[in-house]
Amino acid sequence: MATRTMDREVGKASSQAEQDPMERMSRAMLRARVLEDKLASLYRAGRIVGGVYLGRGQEGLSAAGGVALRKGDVLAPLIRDMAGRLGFGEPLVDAVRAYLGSKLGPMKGRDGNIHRGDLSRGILPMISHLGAMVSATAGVLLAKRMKKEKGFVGLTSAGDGATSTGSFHEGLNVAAVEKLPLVVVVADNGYAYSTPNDRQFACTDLLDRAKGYGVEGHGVDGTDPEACWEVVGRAVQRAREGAGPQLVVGRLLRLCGHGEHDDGLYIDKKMKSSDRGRDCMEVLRDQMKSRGLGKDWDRWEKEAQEEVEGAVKKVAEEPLPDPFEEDWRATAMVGAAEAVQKG
Amino acid sequence: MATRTMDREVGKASSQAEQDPMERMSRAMLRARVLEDKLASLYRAGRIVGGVYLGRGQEGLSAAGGVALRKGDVLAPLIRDMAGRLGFGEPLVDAVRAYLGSKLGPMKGRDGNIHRGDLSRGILPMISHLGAMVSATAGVLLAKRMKKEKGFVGLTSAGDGATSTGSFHEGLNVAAVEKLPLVVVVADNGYAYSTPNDRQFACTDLLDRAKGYGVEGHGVDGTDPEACWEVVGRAVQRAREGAGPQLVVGRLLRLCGHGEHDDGLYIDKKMKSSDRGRDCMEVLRDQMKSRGLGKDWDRWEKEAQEEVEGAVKKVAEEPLPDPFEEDWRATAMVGAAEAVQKG
Amino acid sequence: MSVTYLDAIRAAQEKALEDDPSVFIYGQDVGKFGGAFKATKNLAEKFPGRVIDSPISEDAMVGLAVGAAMEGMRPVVEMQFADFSTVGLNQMLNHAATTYWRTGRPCPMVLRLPSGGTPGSGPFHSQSMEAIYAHYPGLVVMTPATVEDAYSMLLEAIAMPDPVVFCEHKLLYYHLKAKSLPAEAVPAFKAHVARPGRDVTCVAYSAMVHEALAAADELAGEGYETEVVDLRTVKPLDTDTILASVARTGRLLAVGESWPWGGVSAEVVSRVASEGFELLDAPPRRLNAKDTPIPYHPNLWSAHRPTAVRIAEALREVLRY
Amino acid sequence: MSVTYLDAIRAAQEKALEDDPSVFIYGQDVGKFGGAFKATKNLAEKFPGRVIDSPISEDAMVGLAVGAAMEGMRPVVEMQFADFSTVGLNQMLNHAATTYWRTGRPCPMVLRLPSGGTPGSGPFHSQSMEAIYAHYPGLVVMTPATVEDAYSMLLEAIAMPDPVVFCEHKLLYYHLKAKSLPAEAVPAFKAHVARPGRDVTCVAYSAMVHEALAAADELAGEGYETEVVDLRTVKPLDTDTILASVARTGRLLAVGESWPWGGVSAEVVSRVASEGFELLDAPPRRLNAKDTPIPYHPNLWSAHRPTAVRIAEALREVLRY
Ligand SMILES: Cc1ncc(C[n+]2csc(CCOP(=O)(O)OP(=O)(O)O)c2C)c(N)n1
Ligand SMILES: Cc1ncc(C[n+]2csc(CCOP(=O)(O)OP(=O)(O)O)c2C)c(N)n1
Ligand SMILES: [Mg+2]
Ligand SMILES: [Mg+2]
Repeated sequence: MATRTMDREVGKASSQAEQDPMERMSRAMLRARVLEDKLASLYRAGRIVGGVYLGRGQEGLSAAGGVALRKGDVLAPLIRDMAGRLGFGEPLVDAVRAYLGSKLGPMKGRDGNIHRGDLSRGILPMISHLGAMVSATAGVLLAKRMKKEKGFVGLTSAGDGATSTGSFHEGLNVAAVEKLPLVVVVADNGYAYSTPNDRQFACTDLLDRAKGYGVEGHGVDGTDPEACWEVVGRAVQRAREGAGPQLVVGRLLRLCGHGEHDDGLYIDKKMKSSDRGRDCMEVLRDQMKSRGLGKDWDRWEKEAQEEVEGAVKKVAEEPLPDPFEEDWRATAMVGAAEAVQKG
Repeated sequence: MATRTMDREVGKASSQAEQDPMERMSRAMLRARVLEDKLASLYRAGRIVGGVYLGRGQEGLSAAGGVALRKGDVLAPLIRDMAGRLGFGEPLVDAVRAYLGSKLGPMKGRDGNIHRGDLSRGILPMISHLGAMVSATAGVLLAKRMKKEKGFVGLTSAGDGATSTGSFHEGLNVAAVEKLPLVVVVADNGYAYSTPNDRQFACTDLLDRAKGYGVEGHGVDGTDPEACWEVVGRAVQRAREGAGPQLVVGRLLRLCGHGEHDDGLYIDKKMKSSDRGRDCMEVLRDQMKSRGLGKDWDRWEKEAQEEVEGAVKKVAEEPLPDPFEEDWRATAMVGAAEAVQKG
Repeated sequence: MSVTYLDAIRAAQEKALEDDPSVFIYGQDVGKFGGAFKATKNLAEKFPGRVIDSPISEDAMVGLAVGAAMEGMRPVVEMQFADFSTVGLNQMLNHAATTYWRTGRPCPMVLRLPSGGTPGSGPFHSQSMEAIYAHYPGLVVMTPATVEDAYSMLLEAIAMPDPVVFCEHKLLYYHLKAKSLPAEAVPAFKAHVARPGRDVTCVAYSAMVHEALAAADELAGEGYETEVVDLRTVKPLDTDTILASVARTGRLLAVGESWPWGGVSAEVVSRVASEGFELLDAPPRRLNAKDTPIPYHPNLWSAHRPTAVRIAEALREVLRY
Repeated sequence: MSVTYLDAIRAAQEKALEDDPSVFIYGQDVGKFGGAFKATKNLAEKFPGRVIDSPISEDAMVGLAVGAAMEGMRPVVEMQFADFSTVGLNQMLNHAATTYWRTGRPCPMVLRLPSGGTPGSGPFHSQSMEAIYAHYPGLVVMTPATVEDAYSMLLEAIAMPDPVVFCEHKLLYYHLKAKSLPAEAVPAFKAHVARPGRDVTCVAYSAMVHEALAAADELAGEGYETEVVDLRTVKPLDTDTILASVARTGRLLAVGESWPWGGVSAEVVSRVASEGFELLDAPPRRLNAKDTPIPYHPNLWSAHRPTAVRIAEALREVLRY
């Protein structure tokens, strides 16, 4: 973790970025939105390797987690966490590399896109099986505690659908038993792929589960980035203070299909036009404008566009993975084994 | 299910048995206790095939479930449910056959003891993997509903430890989504094998989980058979009325080791001597005595002893499984396949 | 008019729902949405209450099907991807598969697994899990390679008294086409000689049958006649048909898309070596994917899986002996 | 003084805890209670905070170990029985096993599986799951047969940079004894010729090594010298040692306690048939358990698993050719 240089990555900008979390939120969200818009158009142009799953409409909730974490913390992002990743310090170019299949990407073309991670930066590479990252993140935290590190937090996210997995349940329960500083942010966007909440669970609010796990619960309007920052920030703070696992449930909608192959037409129109269907980017832009930061916002947006275009251009010239250069080894032990057998 | 003859099995006795659930509770509990005491002594004498796991101290909670069910219902018992099985109508001799390895037992020596079941009677044969029976029971209920049966209930039990399994979580959640008439009785005996509650979950009371699943919750003192009857009976009634899944949590202790190989010395002495450590058999005996049924109690006990001794004697002379007579087929399709290939 | 492999799977489910009131479908997004791959498109509308959306709970999905099957229904469970069936595996291996042996009562259910690699789908959306399921007793494991088999075998699977794991290949879903649905079927549990030949036997299944056929074409140009045996069902395995082919050719290559340790190719080679030792004029060989997770990037992926080119190379080696 | 197989497992864990502060033990009842089989007896007292009781959450147990291993620890996870690892399988196959390939960073952890049949333990407390784990890339699968190997291989497993599935045989726990713990070990990943012989090779692993040795004794009385090869590790498989033995004997029987479809015996036979075809003077054979769940009743169980008697019969058939 020692090599992570979050600050350099997040804001090349003023040291003000260090002080104002809403600026960091804004920049992370803008960079995520601009990048994902670009990825969507590259997808339509057939230039993306693999599927494209976007966080559109969920940037506020996601970014809040990334921004609330600091060096030495650990983030286990899920499929809609571009903003959280960028907020935590994942280099934007790594994301582009993953999607364009560059060999220089964090997984070298072996795994891609949403699965990218970088253990040296404290970003866990998700596996697809929903719920699985909860216990893995708990394991990282347990290890840190055993190594006598102090003041660290781990954060992972989940959708409303992922809460139905046994893995989610076991993971959160184990974390609670061990009183680990784990924050689980549930983005309740009303649907798991096409499946609405009422086919996913029967409780009124997923927050009702917190008590049953013996963890602290926090609800938030996921379309309101300032509220997200406040609530997720508080949850991270509580975890850092030693209050054990925190369950945050943000209500929002995803403003896109499940993936870019999906038109999302099944999403209830009434819900879409309700407050839950607000675009958090617009909400934040207005919030920032009302704080007199409208010009900064525009500049950040422009910077994000330049950064994204630059990254895409750069990555487009990078080499692709080459099967003949691959060493096709799934284990690290071959070398060791040879040593033993020769010795 | 049509072949199940619960009434004949449960009470050879008066038609009063039909009316007074506490008599049925008493008889089921007494028969279970007497039988399990016998099994324990047979185990020590080396006459049991496989392990012996007893329900000592949990008979009240278990019996309540069995007695509350009726023909057409389904019971998925767990390892401490001898009383519930007998209360529901499992022939006592089948239990003995399983433990002594008789070929005439319900699983013919292929599987044994606590795993026995009889689908024709609505008793599911448990698999060992904790939590797995919850969704399976839900599946039986879903099937019954699809077949347009009416007024049926399914009941399964779990220990405090089993609530930590992903399978339990997924199963209860699915049942809640489908609003199935499923009663899950959690026997919180403070320990899972040697593991105390505080290493198993972090909530104050497992009942706190009901709300998170969107199901009705019922707490009960598991050492008080009348209370168990009342509460479990009500839960079964609620499920039967269409109120969806019911979670019952009974607090009690197991008054034995995890299995008969285990001395259970890890159980907290204070807990043992507290009200939670009461023997529900004694509680019920006093309850029945105070209702003027002391003599009946003694008679039932004697009848149980005779029944158990008779069954053990009878089964001891039954044939054991013979590998040469086994057809060693794990699937039913061989016949069908041959027909096709010849045809 | 033409019918794709996926159409066939949809049509088989439709017919089963029509013919047998005990059939129902359960899976994530299978209802109104019609499933991630549209294998259940329009079925929810046509059969109200019988095509049911499940939560993301693979263990409970299979467990629920086991219970329903015990109670006389014939559930068809769709996994969104085969790879996710690992989290429902226990209910299949230890519950569904043991029910008949333990109780003498059948557990008729089908687990549909969208299987196999496609470009860009990576380590968790590309797996072929037939070997895992086939190792445990109590399950039938089908791996149809053709549109006709996708249809008739799925109908067979649903009608069968046992739990069936039905491995569909995603790469065939849209591209593989037939003129129409079949009126007749190859007998159950029989392998099929997809292409006759006298020089070498290539045993394959699922998508690999097509790679093998392409390889056979290539070798035909070089004067070798490859007999391609499509296993169709990998458990039970139709050893007779394989041995009969090897008896003709004297040479064997077994191809599998899954990983090299164990699996169908090992089972085939070891049966032939044991039971058909004298039929062999050359060492039997296997070809599988490489022993790493399935790569996401197509450059790596196409080098990871057996392809017509690699199969042709392996066949040449077998012939060269 | 003597040391049992179980003592060796306990001692190896004790030594690992002593030597390496990054080692910790996680599992149900492993703490003060010392584990269901007492494989961690007294370790919690001796290493406070490093021998941790887990909830009944196999998926989370393995998942937690994966995370801890990524963070530089070396967790040893005890499953109460191998059979229950099906519910933690996904984290092992798809998380632990893919980490090195996907990230280039090691995931050093050990999953201890009390495996194999014992009388009366039935379908869910008797399984041998090595084939399931070995099929997926990214895992090392060890199956020690001796007290010495139980000790030295567990130490190796814990020190290894990769996730290791360590299959211990419950039947050996109490009965198998050695004079003392070993000072030296057979090299990692090497099979071991447990008994030399020139007439036939019997490849076995775990408890089956002892059945094979007993069968070899029986055949010795009939004038046949059986070479017994103890695989020790089934993935990676030491093909060289097997081939060298078959080169001497010309005949092969591969024995496995698990089920007959796939598994170690298929892998061994098919490798020898492919790579050592010319060494074989007779068809290579396999012997496994029957293809049903593992029966509870000892009468059935002893007919279900390979025993010395059945191995001897199979060896005679190989020799008779
Ligand atoms: C165990 C498992 N089952 C199924 C899937 C396939 N799948 C991927 S995303 C998804 C929907 C997730 O819904 P939710 O958790 O609500 O997250 P959202 O997509 O709404 O952000 C499904 C079913 C999976 N990844 N893992
Ligand atoms: C998935 C799974 N893991 C582990 C076990 C081994 N096991 C059998 S009973 C038991 C303890 C169960 O505790 P609890 O659920 O509280 O029930 P109790 O024994 O107290 O009645 C354990 C760990 C199992 N059967 N299934
Ligand atoms: Mg969602
Ligand atoms: Mg308990």
